[in-house]
Amino acid sequence: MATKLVLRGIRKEFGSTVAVDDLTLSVEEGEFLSLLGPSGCGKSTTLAIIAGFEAPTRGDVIVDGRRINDVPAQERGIGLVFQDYAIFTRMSVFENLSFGLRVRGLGRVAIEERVGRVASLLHLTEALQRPSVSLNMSELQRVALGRVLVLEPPLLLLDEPLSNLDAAIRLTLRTELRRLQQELRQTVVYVTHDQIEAMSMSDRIAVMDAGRILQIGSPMEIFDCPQSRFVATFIGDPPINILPASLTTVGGHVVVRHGGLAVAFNGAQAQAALTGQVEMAFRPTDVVVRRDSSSRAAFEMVVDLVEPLGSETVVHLRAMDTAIRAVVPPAFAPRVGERVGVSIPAERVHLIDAASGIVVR
Amino acid sequence: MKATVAANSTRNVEAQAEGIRPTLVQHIPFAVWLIVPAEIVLLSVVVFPTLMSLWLSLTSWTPTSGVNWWQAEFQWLANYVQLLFGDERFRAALLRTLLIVVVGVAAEISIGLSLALLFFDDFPWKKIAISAIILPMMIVPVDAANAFFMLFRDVGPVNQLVRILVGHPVRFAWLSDSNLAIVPILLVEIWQWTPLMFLMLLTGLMALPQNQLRAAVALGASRWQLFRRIILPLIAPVVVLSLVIRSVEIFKIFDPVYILTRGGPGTSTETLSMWMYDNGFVYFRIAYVAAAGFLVLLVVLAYVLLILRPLSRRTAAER
Amino acid sequence: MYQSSTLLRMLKWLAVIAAMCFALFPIFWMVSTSFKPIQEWSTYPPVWIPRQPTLENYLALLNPAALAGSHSIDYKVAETAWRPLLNSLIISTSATFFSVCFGTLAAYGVSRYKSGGESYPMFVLTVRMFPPIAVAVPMLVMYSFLHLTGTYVGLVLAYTAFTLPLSIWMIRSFIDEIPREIEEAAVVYGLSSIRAFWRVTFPLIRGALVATALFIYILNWSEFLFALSLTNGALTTVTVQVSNYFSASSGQLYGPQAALGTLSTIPVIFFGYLIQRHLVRGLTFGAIKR
Amino acid sequence: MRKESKRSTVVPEHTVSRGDMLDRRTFIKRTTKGAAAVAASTAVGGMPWVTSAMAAVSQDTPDARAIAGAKALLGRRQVRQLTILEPSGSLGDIVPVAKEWTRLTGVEIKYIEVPLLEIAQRVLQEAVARTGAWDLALPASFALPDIAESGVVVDLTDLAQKYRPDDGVAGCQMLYPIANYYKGRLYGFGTDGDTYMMFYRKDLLEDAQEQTRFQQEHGYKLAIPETWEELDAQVKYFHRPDKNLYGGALFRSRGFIAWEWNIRFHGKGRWLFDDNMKPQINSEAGVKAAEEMLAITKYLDPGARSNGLFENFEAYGSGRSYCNIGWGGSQKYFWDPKKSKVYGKLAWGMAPGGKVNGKKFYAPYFNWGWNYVVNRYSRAPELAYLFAQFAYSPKMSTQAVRFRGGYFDPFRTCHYTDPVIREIYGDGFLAVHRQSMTHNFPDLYLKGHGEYWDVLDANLQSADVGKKTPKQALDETAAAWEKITNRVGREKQIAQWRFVKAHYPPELAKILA
Amino acid sequence: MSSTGTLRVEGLTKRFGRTVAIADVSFQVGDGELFTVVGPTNAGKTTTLRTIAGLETPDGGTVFINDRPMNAVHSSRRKVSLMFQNLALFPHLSGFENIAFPLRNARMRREEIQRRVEEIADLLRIGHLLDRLPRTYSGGEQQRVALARALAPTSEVLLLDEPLSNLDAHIRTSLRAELKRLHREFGRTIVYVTHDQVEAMSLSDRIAVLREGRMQQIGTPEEIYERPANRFVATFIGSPPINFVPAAVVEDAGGVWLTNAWLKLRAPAHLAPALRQHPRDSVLVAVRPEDITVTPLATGDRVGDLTVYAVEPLGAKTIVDVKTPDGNIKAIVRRSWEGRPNMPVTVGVDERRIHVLREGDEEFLPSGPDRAAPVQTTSAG
Repeated sequence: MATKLVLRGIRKEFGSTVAVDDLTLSVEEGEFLSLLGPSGCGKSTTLAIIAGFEAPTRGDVIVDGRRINDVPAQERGIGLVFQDYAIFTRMSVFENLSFGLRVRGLGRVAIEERVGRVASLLHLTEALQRPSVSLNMSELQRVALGRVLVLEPPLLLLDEPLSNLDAAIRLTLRTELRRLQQELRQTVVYVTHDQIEAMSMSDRIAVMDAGRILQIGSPMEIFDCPQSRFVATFIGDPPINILPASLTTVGGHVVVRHGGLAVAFNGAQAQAALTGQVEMAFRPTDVVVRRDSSSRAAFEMVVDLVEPLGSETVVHLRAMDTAIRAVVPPAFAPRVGERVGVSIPAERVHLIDAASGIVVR
Repeated sequence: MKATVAANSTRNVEAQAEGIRPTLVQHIPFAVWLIVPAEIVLLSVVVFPTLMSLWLSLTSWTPTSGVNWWQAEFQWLANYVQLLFGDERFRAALLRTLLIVVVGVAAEISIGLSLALLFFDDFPWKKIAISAIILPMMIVPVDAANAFFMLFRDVGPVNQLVRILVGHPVRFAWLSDSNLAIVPILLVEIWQWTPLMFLMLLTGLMALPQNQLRAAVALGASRWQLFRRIILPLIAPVVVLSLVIRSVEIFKIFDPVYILTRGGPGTSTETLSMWMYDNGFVYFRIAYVAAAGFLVLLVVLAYVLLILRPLSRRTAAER
Repeated sequence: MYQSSTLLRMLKWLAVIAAMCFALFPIFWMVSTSFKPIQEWSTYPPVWIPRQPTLENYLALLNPAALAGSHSIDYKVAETAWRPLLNSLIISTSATFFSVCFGTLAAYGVSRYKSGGESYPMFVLTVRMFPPIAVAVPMLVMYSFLHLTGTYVGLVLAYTAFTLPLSIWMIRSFIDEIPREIEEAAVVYGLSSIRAFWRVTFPLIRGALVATALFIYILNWSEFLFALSLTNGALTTVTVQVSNYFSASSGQLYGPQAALGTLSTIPVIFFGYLIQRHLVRGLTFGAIKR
Repeated sequence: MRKESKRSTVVPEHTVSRGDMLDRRTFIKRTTKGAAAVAASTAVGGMPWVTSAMAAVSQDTPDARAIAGAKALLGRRQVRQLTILEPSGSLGDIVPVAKEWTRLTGVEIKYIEVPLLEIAQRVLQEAVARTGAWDLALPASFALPDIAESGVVVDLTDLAQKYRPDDGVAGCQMLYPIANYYKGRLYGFGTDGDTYMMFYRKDLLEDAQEQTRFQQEHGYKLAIPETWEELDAQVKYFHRPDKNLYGGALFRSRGFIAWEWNIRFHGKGRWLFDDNMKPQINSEAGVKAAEEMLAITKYLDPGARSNGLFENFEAYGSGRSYCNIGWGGSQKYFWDPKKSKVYGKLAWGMAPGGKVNGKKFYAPYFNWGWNYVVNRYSRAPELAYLFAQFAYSPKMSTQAVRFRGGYFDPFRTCHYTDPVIREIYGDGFLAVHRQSMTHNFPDLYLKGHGEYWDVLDANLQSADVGKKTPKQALDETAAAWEKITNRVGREKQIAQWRFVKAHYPPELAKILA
Repeated sequence: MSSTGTLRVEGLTKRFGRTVAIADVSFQVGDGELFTVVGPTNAGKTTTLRTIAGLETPDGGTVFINDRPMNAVHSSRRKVSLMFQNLALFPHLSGFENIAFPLRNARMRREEIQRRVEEIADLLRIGHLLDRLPRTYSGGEQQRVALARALAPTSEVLLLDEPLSNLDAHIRTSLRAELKRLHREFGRTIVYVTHDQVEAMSLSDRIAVLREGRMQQIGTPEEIYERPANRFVATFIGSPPINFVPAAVVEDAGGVWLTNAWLKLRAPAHLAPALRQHPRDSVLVAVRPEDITVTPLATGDRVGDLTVYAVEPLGAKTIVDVKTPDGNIKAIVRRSWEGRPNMPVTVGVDERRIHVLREGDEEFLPSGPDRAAPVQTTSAG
């Protein structure tokens, strides 16, 4: 039932602007792959190309080894869920769910049976006869999904399906959606700009920017080993700290320094990065903050701002012109103006080539 | 009565300017104040003559009788009775007008919709084609009717075109054959106002939620299914609106009839307005025409409400 | 959204071309006739493109003196087309001005304050439903008392009244599109309600008002019935002048008539294209939610 | 040829011409500025254009009196302008007169032009509108009863007594004055001799071959038809559409069709109403007239059902029909070699009649004409009257009729001798026209004429296009006429009907039943 | 340079037709305080704000600014600034004119306006936007200009309606911090409306939680998070939301226990007295995700038969959905936590940090003062 999707050298131009640039990607059977990127990065265009609403300027769309560039959208049989759900507003829930079956001319009994199954899967059985305009956001989302699932599509494309939902529901549906995919073992391409969604749901994430895929990998790969400044910044909340830094070699060690903040690597590790301007990048969650600021390894910083978030607290720290964010447990309860000691484990620091934005370590 | 409210509201506006927050009750007059100028115009130009018409419709007044209208002989509903039960020509004009409304509006909307669907997709020179197609609605109706008069004369180009099509000379008497004369009249209306329908419906189509259409396509809908099940229900409000706007206007159809046939041959193209013009301005049976005017208003109102009812019901449901 | 086959594309093209021909042919005929000498007005078979194009028809309208010596048209008209053109200009412009001014105020009231109640817009619309001809005679009576027959004021008043409903409906749909919060922001930041409208809402709908004005202008410019019945000949508008070259039963002077038709259409088309975009927005009266 | 003296006897007593001297004296007595009047008359007499036959018989002519009167009035009042509501196409006839008037009095003439068939409505609208926007109007003669009844125009009888429009017109009698009166009062000055004329193609009519063939087919000579039966036979005979020749260009269009039927009906020897105003139109004679009329529709010019006046001119002027019906205005077009291909190829006849008691007779018909009327709401009714009298006067009306592009036709005896007019119309035509003018029967001058006629017209057209049988059409018309009569007031209508009947040419009146 | 003021709202009620938007809402905002009104959609937050601004006329209650009743004062005279959710920038005015708009209406001198606008623009780093029209701005830029317009006048109360909604996550995070810093520098009195509890928590001096027009709780972020007044507040604040686990109250020699098929907790000291009054009652135990530990089976103390439902790595931490016989519960675990769906696990709960309510109740059982703070560590990771 699941399908393998391959995109090969896809390029899409709108007039003089290039929306998608030489995009090659393969989605394995039963895989949940996220296209993650900021708005305008070309991820929705890619989706439209897969669905058949846009013809690629160049390149092939291949499903299970078959090139489908010339297959019209209505014959591709690809399930597509839109960001705005695109529920047929003039129809009831049942009519929405059964639409795909009705246009295929299925019998009433078969339709009712299949719709019934999907409705119960998505907890929509009670709502079947309601007009779609009366639904709330989460119901709409489920109808949009059900409308597609009822056709048992081998390939499911989801375009920001959670972005219109309230935080709490989003959290629940995130889990449900992933669960459902794992049960149905469907191949899913999921488009989102929300890195938390991508992280939490995907088998693999393809991070896109300006029409190109910058990195593909499992969520933890992407999180731990970003290959570029863009990926590093885009993933993680609060965002990664990036500081311009200087490199000095002290004995067998390379020391990366920004103001008073220094991290020492052993030479081999930093070999590649010895030339040019570099930046050091580390996640707020990797910053070690101590009340005791006199520790040898710690750099003394002042608490500038405290943002309690409940389960954790974000503190903004400052020393001279150095400003970083750190995440501390709520019980740490720092106060503004307090002096703290800060250290960063070397293995948690990435070095970025300032000119190219490529992560060199 | 509304004028006095207006005076209050002016004070209210000053009160607002002084920074005193008006209460809800004080708020209403400001609202009324805004519609006062429009009301004055409507009251003076429309409402007075309407009331006078109402009075006249209950009398037997005619300006050629030499009696002042307010002294006219009161005769209750005699005019209405006569219109409804004794005037074959009026009834025929009413039915004919209804026919023109139904045929004209149906043609305008269906052609307009077809064209709009045709223009839904992009193609080269689309803008120019649109400009050409909407040109007729900008022609002064009297000029349009004149142009059609020229076209449909029996020595006119339409017969010439038919001749080219059928291969031998024809002399359809478009304007003087009682069976044909309605054709040019309908055609002017259709020619002139289909562009408006086209434009409204095209705008409607363009404003449709694109993703619903895409969703339907992705779910496998064919062109026809897409149109029938998705597009049509979605643009229904625009269609109904077009329907109402055009119907109301066609009900009053006058210029083309006046110019093309003056209601002839015989009375075979006499519409309500033409009938009223003849009775009012030729026979000067003004009281009688006034009564007819009210009957027509009732018919139009009933028609409009009938059409609008499902729409407003749905809007209510959506709220 | 769908890919079309070549055949289908060709059919579509044919349909578009057919529609264009249907739309343009009568206009072509009018313009063509306006350049025909009298001999070609109504010969059979008809003359499609004037064989001897002439400006006589236009001269007959605008400057008959220049025709002296030419016998092609020995038809004299009581007045040149200048006066009717000027009359139409004055009347249409003033009526449009008032219609849009009063319409804006009323539309603002309806949109923001529900002025006149929920059914007020519908009530206003019934004005458009009443056959104008049925009120024409009472209006004539009223006008004769007020000495308004055949005056600019009389026609301007009538036109204003009968276009007001459309003004109100169109402008209302424009105002509805402006977020209420923008006005409220102006109020919060120190303006009275009226000044908030004037300083903030008005500049925002200015373009739309121009569009409405031009649409109303077209209606006024094309109006025939009131111009015919409320002036009693004392004031001739373009439409009446056009019909003066004509009467279904007495024959007509096709050439000058077509020439005046062409002349009177040009400004409308010119304005029409200026406002095309706004026009459709207004004409949907907000039925299309965006 | 004349019976004009006889005809004029039917005109109410007080309008009949009196002795010149007496009138002149009265006039001078009544006028405060007699000297000025005389001076004005002299000036007129001295004008170079006064060349017509009847010119300057006396200085005391109607036009001179009008000018003198106007000057007298102008001395007291500041009216510098008169406005005429005129039917489109008549301007050319009015302008020469108006220019002269302006030259003599200093009063400018302005015009309001309205479509030909709508002038009566516009005049009637004034009854409601009361604008005073125009001082004079030129409605069709048949609309005068309605217009007079509405009170919108001034009863000119007293003014006429004061200014004596018919004094000093010796040798230039008005041939058809009855349309100036309604119920014995003067309301307007006729200014157009609109008698219905027949046009035949002389080249075909006198063609020897055709003559022989026709004689063979019909057993009688091919000549100007005297009855409709003969005319119909010729129409059918000459109808050769394959050779681009049609039997006739007679009207079958709205506003015209009833006229032809009316002549045919008279040709059957019946009055439109009996003495109680009961319509006789749906009698056997009426139905027969309609049937005969509709039977030849298919032999007519293909545009017959839609041709208006000018289209008819073009159609017949192109030479594609054998015969035509029309007025002097038609002749002006056909007799213009620049426009018409039938110039020089025409023969004319009076409108055919019928055969009653074995005796054939013509039924010439006066069916249109324009009358100057004075607006009651005018600011200067008397001045307006004076202009009307001026324009109606022998001298000025000759000027008007002379205009080739207009449709004012001869209506005074002296018009027929004017060289310019003879040049324009041709002597052949004028002879028949004059004859027709002196024998023609009048339109239905009743209140509600518009409505009576419109109903008849619409019904006949319906019958023509096959929507109704002639019998049905006429029955329905008769029923409608009864309603109109009842609504207007039967007694009033009977009185006027008697008046109209009294003005029928006696030889025709004798025949009608 | 800025004036500040206090705001007091007493018994505010507003109805639209038959629906009640807010009912009897009262609160007080001190001079220079940043006060947040948080709640889900239709909680009445915006209505509250609009009523304070004078754009809605209350059906009951009074708004006081600096202890002056404001009900009869027109919006334009209330000396409040309102930043609308849709920003309501004047589209036809440049950035400069937008910001200067309130100043011009206040008849400020030309040079002073110039100075003031530039000052604000500097502060918000929007100097480059001043000459441009709003439609050329990005979302974040629009937000800043709208904020600048709200900050520019010397209003006594600043009302901000969802000022950060519709922004991308990263921009929102940084603008949030910026706003907080700005507030600290200016010390203006701010009423801040949001539906995002994270924003409310991170920004506010105090938070008011509103639901369906009714006030649920007012307190500092810590109070609201640690001691939610009722079930709604507990659920609404915190992400992932608090877990509710049904249990029965059992008292034995060992003390008071909260038990069900898979969980057995000793009631903490601060709850024990209250629980003793409800022996054998069905209760719901509320546990924050961060207070749950999940351990693969066969290690640690076994509490019940549970499996992993889903694992959601978030980078620095991971959320584990555990399937229990009573529904799923979510726990936050360390990032390196290894687990797959359907894997059997056990869970542990930090019982010192639980809340309890009786089934059917909305309010939590009262707890004593000795509730433990979260475990203090030096750092995550």
